[in-house]
Amino acid sequence: MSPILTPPEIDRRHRAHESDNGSGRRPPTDKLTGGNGEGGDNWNDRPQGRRGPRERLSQVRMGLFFGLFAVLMFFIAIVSAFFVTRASGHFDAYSHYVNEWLPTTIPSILWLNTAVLLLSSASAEMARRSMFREVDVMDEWIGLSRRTSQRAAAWLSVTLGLGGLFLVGQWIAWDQLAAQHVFFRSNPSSHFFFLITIAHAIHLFIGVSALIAALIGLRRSHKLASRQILVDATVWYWHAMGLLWIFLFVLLEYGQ
Amino acid sequence: MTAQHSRWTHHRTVGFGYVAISLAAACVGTVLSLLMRLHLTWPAWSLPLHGLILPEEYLALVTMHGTLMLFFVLTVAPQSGFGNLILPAQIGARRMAFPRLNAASMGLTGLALLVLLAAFFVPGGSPISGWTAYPPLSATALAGPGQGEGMDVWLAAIALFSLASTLGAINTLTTIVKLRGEGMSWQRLPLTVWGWFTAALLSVLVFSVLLAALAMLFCDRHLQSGFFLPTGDLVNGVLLQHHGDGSPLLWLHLFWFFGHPEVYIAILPGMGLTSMVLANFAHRRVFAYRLMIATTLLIGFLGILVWGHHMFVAGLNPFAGSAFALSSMAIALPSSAKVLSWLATIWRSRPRLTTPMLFALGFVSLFITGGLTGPILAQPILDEYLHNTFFVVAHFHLIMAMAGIFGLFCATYYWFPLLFGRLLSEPLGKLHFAGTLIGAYGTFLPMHLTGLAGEPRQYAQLTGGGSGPAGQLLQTTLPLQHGITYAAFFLACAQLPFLLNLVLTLRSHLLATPNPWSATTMEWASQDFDEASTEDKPTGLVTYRGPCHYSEDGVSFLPQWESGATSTLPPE
Amino acid sequence: MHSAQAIATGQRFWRLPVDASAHGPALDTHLLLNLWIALALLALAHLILLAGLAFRRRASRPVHTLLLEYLPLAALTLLFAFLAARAQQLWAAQRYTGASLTAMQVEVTGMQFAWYFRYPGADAAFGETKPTLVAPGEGNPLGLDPADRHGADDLVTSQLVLPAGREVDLALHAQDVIHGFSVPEMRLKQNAVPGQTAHIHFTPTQPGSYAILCTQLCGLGHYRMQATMLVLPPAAFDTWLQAHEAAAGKRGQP
Amino acid sequence: MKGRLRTNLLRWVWLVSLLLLGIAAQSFGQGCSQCLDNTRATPPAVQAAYRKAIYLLGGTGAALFIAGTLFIRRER
Repeated sequence: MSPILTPPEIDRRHRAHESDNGSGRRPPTDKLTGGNGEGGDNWNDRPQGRRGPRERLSQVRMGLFFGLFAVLMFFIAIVSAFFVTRASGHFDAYSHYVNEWLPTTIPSILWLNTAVLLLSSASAEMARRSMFREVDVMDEWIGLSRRTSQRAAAWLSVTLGLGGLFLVGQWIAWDQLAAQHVFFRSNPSSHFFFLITIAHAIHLFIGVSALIAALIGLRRSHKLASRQILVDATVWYWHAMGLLWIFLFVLLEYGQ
Repeated sequence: MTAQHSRWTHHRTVGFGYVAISLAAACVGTVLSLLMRLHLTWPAWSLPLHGLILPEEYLALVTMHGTLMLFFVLTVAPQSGFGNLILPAQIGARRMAFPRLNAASMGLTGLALLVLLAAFFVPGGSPISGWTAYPPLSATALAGPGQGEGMDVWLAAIALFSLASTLGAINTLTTIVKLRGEGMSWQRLPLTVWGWFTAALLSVLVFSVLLAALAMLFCDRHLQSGFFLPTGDLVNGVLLQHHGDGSPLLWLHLFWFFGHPEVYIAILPGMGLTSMVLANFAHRRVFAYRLMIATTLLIGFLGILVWGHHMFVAGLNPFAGSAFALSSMAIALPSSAKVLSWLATIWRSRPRLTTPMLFALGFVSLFITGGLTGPILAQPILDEYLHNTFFVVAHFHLIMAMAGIFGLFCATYYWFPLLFGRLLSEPLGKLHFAGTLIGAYGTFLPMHLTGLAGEPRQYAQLTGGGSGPAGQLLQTTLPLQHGITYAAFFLACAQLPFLLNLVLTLRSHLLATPNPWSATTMEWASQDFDEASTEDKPTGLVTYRGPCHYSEDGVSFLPQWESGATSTLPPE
Repeated sequence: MHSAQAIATGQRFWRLPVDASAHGPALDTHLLLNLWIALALLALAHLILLAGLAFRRRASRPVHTLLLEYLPLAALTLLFAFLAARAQQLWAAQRYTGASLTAMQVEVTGMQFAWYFRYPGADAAFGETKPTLVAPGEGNPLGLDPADRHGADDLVTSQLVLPAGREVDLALHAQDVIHGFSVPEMRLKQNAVPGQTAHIHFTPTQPGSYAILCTQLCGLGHYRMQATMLVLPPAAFDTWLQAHEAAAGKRGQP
Repeated sequence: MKGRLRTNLLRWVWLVSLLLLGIAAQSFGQGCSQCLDNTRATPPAVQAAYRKAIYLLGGTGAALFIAGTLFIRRER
């Protein structure tokens, strides 16, 4: 084989173990720093720009945002089908162009639901912010108090309540429509109304589950960073679902 | 996340899981295709323990072959399989961003495969509407056997698969964006990583569109909606009862919005790997490296905007056809740029013709051959003649299926020493390469001719259609079809040396040297820090430069992980 | 081997089918041009590939990005642009405008697994069809409405008979699932999608009988969904049409 | 380095868009205001809806693709 510029094997082996080769020649470099109980805590070993507990947070956020891309595309696909179906019709026996689309009357409770969802987003944001308030974080880090988590838990419970209220409100809306004999299968417009609201409700249900998980996590997890991540990711997801709902609501209210 | 990861969420375990899934799917899919060839050539041949292959059974074979190969082999193996096995090490990381999510999406993919295979055993058998599942054929159980429960099972399997792929792609993207090791700036990423990145980005964007379409099709099937069904549709003497003036065209749009990027998801990782392997064995930097990054992204980007070229004769507005034709033609340019760069990379480089290099060269050859018919099919007026003929079958099998498989074999031979510490046998590998190349060309080149003769695809039988002009037209290609069947069997048999090679090598005790190919990318440094370890510690590796640093004479090289003067090497 | 025999006996399976339509020759020319270009590029690329491998002496690394990458790329761009432009011209000529008003009107209906063709009869108007009236067993596969007087003289056949040299405007329908209407010898293909009408127009030039195939997977009988297109000299066509319309008219009268 | 990639990318975008424009202009010179044939039975409103849907779907996809590639550039 060709001569290579790589240093000989022994050198590489040596360097790989130089952090702790037991000879006492070097001080151990993987001493515990940090304090939030993260694994592999020696941030000096980490590449520039990714030292510290925020690294995992930003990873999770990034993953979440890519996931939200997918969620957005899911709804965009349905909405583009919505536009096409709204315009489509057929020629009847007398060569008249018939469009079966009968705009679904949006139950007025949806306005209330929207307000509830906005409120829940605000309370979620309060929870998120309280997880990152510096003074409290320091306190909790040192072990003086668990104030951040207590505050966040309170706000998250409010969010959970409001989120549940929203889902109940959606249920009432479907119920009201059913009372008017508007079902999924009634009309092209109602297909879309139910498809969109139910798909959104499923996504919101995932959000509710995440809230519950976050609440459990706040109680159970010993690591501040993990609790921050849980709350942060849940809240960003919650915001995104709120924003998505406003878009869908406007579409259903004014776009039919 | 703890310092100690479970073996089950280790990226290599997950990667091997994905590879196992696609290997199983590939075996089943190959058997199905051989049955199709047998039936097409000898319609009177009866399958042992089963009997004659009925037309609907032939279509079930078509559907399952397409679904298995496209979803579970060409999407899973390069992207999820080798992506998980190699990607973290190649960017200087020890793990994927979300190991547990990763294991979960692998499990979901496996579940999807099991659900799909269950379609063989439900009443009515597996669906017969092809992997594209155009409604109304796919929207009602009345349309034929297999369109009842078989179709429902298919929908469930593909929905699971979409979910799993989206989750897997999120993981890949986050890993590439966030977990790159120190010094691994985005220009230093190997082209393989760019391929995985672009493919993952496409997956995130399009699989959810497929999921939405599947949900709507499910509503059409069971909830009497009419998203894809027109008014007054009479199937099998029964007027479909549903509300709304939907249109099958809507499904075509949504499906191909997914379907076209899907083929790029299948092939982009292969393109990236080919670039790196060619450079590695030619001992040269990939020619016009940054242009290669740009073209990878551009192919992905344009891939989102060309779906209409599957619909030129499907009832699309002819202007839309023109627009899609132009965007499709535009893809020929970045693809040509890639081919030019590959040719320039190996030009007079006296490369080492090892098995992975041969498969990479085969990839280039197949990519050229299959790719050149792409612009032909992108012209609506020619597609009017060639649409849904064997010409199209030849085109996509060469460029996507065969090139994709060559990419996979290249990956297997190239990374085998990294994964198992042993080199696959070279003589057997070369035999495998020669057989596969001859088989691939022998099978799919003649299909161009039968396509030009006007023979449509997805026909359960080419004879017995009567003595009219249609029957005569179909029969003219029969001699060629015989040849194709022999070649297909030859192609399948050509895989035996590979299996033998795997068994012999895994049983041998000859260990490979740490970097047997003199590679420059980061994954080969990883043997220093015990890649198989489940401990979540930083690798301690630093990337000092881009990949493929070789001296002018190609004798010496400088891997990415070595500090050291680059001054002996020419500037990039 | 059969293929070897076929080549030896000179069976011309690699030829395009007969070209019997007015727009066909231009399409064929363009297709062949494309195929030759593709073949030439294929040969060229493989030649470069193999030559690059065959040289025993290593050359210094190619550095002229402009020369090696952008120049060929510019040439290819021009080539592809030319092909695309030419294809657009042909496509536009065929599809952007409708059939002339004097074109013969024929309605084509695809259903699992047959093609039916309907001529409007003497009144030049198609009668209404209703899906509820469809009864293939009773000789009414299209569901012609007997109450519609336009439909009384409509002629429904299972063979598409056309005069040579006259433009034809086909209105494609599908009753159940998507079908693909394809006549290789006419260089014609268009899907018939249920719920919508697709028009396609062409002029057959050579008398003869040609294959009509279904090219969109439509169910288990897809492979046998075939019909015949019979192109007759104008005089023979007139005789055929009159004879059949007379028969259809008799049937239509109560 | 970054600059050169950007120049390369830009050059590509220009090349492709020029090509597209050139050919599109060519095809629109064919007197295509009728668009009669295949779409005779499809009312303009439906065609417009399809167009809108295509723009929406393709546009969102393309925008998100670009956003995704920007992520990787933003991170170091």
